[in-house]
Amino acid sequence: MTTIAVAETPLTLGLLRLADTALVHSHRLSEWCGHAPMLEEDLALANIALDLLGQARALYTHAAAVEGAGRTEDDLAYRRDAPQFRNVLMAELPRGDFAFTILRGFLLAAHALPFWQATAGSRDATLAAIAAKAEKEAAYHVRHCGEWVIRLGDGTGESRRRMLEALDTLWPYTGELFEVDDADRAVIADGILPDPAVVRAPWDATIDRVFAEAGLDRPAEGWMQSGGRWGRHTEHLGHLLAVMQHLPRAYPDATW
Amino acid sequence: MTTIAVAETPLTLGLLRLADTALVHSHRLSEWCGHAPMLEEDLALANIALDLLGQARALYTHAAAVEGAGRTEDDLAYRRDAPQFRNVLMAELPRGDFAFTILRGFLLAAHALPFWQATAGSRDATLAAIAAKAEKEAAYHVRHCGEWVIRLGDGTGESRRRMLEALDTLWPYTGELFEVDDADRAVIADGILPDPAVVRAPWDATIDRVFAEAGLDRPAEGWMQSGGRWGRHTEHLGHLLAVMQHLPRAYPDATW
Amino acid sequence: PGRLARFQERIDAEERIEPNDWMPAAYRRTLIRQISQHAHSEIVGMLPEGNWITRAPSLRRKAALLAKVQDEGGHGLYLYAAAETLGVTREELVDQLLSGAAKYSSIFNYPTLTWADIGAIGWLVDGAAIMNQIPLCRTSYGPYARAMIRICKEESFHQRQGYEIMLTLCRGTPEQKAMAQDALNRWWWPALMMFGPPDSESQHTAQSMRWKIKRFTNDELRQKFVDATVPQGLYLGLTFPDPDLRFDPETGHWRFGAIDWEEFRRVLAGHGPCNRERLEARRRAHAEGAWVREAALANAAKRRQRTAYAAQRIAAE
Amino acid sequence: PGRLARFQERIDAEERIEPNDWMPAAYRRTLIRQISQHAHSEIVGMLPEGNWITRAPSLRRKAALLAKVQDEGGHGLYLYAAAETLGVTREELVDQLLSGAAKYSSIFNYPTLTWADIGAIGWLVDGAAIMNQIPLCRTSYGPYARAMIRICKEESFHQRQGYEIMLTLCRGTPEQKAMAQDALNRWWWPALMMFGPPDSESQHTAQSMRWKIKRFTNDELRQKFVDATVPQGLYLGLTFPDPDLRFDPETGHWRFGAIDWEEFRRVLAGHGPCNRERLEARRRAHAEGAWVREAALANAAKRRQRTAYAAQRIAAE
Repeated sequence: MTTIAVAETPLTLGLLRLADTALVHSHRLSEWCGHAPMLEEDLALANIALDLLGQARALYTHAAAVEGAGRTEDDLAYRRDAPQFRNVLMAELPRGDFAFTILRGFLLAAHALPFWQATAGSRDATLAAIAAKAEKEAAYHVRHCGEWVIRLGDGTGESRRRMLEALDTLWPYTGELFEVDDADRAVIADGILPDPAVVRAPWDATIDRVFAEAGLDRPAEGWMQSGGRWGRHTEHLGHLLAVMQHLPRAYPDATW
Repeated sequence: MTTIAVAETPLTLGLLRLADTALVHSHRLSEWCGHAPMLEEDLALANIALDLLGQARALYTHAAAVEGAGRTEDDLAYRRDAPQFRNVLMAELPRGDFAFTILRGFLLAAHALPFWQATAGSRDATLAAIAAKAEKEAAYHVRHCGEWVIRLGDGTGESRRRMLEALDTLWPYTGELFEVDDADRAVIADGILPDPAVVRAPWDATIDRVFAEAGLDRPAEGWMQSGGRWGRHTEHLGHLLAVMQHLPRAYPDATW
Repeated sequence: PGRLARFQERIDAEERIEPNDWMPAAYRRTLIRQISQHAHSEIVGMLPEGNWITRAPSLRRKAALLAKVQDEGGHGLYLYAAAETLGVTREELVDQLLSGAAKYSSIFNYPTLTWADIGAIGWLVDGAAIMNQIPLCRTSYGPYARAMIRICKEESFHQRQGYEIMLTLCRGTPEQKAMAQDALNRWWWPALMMFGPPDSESQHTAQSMRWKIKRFTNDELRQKFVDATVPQGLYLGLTFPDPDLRFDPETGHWRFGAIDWEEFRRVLAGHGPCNRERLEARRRAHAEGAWVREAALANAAKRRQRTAYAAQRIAAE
Repeated sequence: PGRLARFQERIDAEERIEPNDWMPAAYRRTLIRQISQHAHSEIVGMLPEGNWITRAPSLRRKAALLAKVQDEGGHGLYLYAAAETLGVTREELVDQLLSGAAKYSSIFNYPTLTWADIGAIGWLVDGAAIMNQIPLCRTSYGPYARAMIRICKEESFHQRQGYEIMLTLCRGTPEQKAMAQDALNRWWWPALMMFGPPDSESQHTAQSMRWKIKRFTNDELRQKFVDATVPQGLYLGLTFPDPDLRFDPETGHWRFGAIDWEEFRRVLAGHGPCNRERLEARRRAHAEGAWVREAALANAAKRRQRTAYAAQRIAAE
């Protein structure tokens, strides 16, 4: 069998949501490798992609241990189909232009930084350790992407136009970062993952600070896209996974 | 096992070369569906893609019967990896713009028409029947794509520039259409497939006639790309197959 | 006033109105809106299904899907042609679509997430379309009615194909069956919404019925669809995502639960999962194809010029 | 003339030449050509390996590959910086690459067709690069030598990683072993060509040796590489695609068959499988990134202006 079904508990689901978001976002960033607007950004985007990939690996390994079915990080990454993925939709949207990539990186990192800060106090010691490392990485991602949001927002007419277009596309995907369902409530109550409410104020502050410098207006809080965290994705994720999973699917008996 | 190995004889190899070229070219054409420059071309490109898909299916089914290992058209299409594919390289190059697509369609059809005409006299009755149908289809492809080569070559400055660029890219891939190796020689000697030498004069005539009307100069016969017919592809085929084969690979026990 | 009465008499007598016949401006406007909306739906509808052509799981299914999406493009063509008989150009209609001024069926703002969605769209979406369209084969405007006859024939073929995909999945592996159930869960309610708002809120129904543009109300068609579809779903062994669904032995109808019209209005207002992407895909195709259309025009002009020049020379000789 | 003799004396005494030191124009030219060619190779070399990042078969391999390609970008940066100490700008060098005026290593004009190619590139291509580069750690130009020390350390790590991928494949399933063999078949001869034309035909060798830019000839390095690599390949259980390959017990060297220099010249002249695509990929990235670079400059100018204005105000108060 090349496609597996994970028995989801609130904890494994919570971990998969984080791991899948990190992996899928890392994948999109890695698509830039060798094609960035300048060599320094080839390196920087690869850096962020590597940080996220590292986070995904640690989270998958932990999820597999919690599940206790003898699975590995690779089983979780390569042997689930799109409806089993739990990432937020924003992470899977196609690569887009540099403005889109940078703004997505910024929005996700502005959430990740306070999220990991709060998770560093998790009652789950493994998760707390992952969070302590991820927090430092997220701080760098906020800095790097935030600087570029400012440069592009307050750069040329074209860079501003592209940044506004990216903002218009991406903003409806930010709501998902703060959703809470029953599974979330269970792990929040257990002191394992933080309540998104805790993340909201520092997120607002980061967004407002950078947008102010970039000369961007924060969009009104309107209708928000939703679904990734419970497996209802965009049409893009299936194509991404088809490419990503091809080798282990084609040679299910091999180790690499 | 999700990846199979076909025992290639000169005949199965010859059939796979034709089938893979038709399938992969059909795939590239089908990528236009819903995205063509005008609705009439959405229909026309889908038509050509359907013709080629039909040819591929008949050829795979025949190849499977000749192999006699109980395989189906789908086994051959979905369970071989890129190095086992035998299509000419031209077919797998990325979709490109409309000029590229049209010129590729024209070049391949200008070869296919006399090729299938000659194959209609094959000593292999199944192949002869496939050829008789494919010949009519190829005649339509030559007409449709040829008309567009003329329109774009003798249209605006931009359409001409794009057509010249497409010609520059595609011409080095035409040599492969006329290659002959030992396997080819064996089936030619058996009267099963035609000698490419027979195809050359009508190909030249079609190219010259359409290029003259389009105001295009035929490129000098220089160095030619090669490799697809013996499994050495471009970097693009692997990505195409990853997408195309995803479902049967992910659910190897399912029928659809 | 006399003309209007005579027009209504013709309608009442089930005569077909043809392009050169006199017709009320509002009749013309209503038809242009309805036919072009229908045409746009066919065109936008190519996108969600087109998303699976390169990933169809067998060559037979791939050929059927490609042919189906091509048929939809063909329907778009007939319908634009029918609308053009009313005095608009295709360019105007396409511009209305791309600017967001014209609507298309909201169902196409939902994504196709698994292969089962291709089955569900054929079964449910084409099934609902047919319910809407069969009465349109007798609609009062001739060119529209004739286009619909051709379209209905193809749609019912697509509907059977879709159902057959669902049947194959439901008789397949447990994962395939789960895929089919998940697709039904996602497409059922949007399919019911395809018939439009309830009669109590429908703006256009009464006048369209009088003009025999429509022959059944939204709610009548929706009920017909439910009655036809529920037994098919039960035969597949699937569960409809509606706890209130039950057979009413007195009326012979299947009663269904309350439709979430809030979702309907939200998606119509642009806030569906794919509204933005669908329009962007159409705009991109149109923009990226501009140079091709210009080249075709330029070439045609050159050819005309050459022909005229040759004719002049012959005349002069 | 006196300067020239003193320069050669310093070289002979194994002193490092530094940016502000006097150097012959030809020495400077040779170094710029060689360092920038090396930098371009690192940049173009990101493409064939980058092609497999999204398809790496395990997360561990994906992370290693992404880090490796990133390292190559880093090497490109050091090397451009080393070249800049000689009085050219990175922009000039990049323009030379994009216009086709500057060369890059021809090995990157071959495609990566299976995962085994990632192993083969690490093992063979990085292996050959290291053979070339270890002597460059002692090259006469200081900034170049220092860049090479750092690069060599990372390259040898990449080489071990590549060999480890090959080892895993060769100990894996029969298909994996076949993949590894196929990769060796395709990469072996191009790897041997990486050392450049035979000494008998090499244009630059003699002068470069005198200036201690080079310390071994092409043929010497090629032989070192073959001697180091053949036993590794045999340990993998692979067959080299060279029927003439045999161990010469008298000299202790592995003797190899004739290299197809015709292929080498053809690929160098632009007729390799991927020359066109590699340059196009670089050109596209450069062109599509233009607006980003402009925005960064515009923003920097605005910030400078604001700082200057603020400083003025403070001064005025």
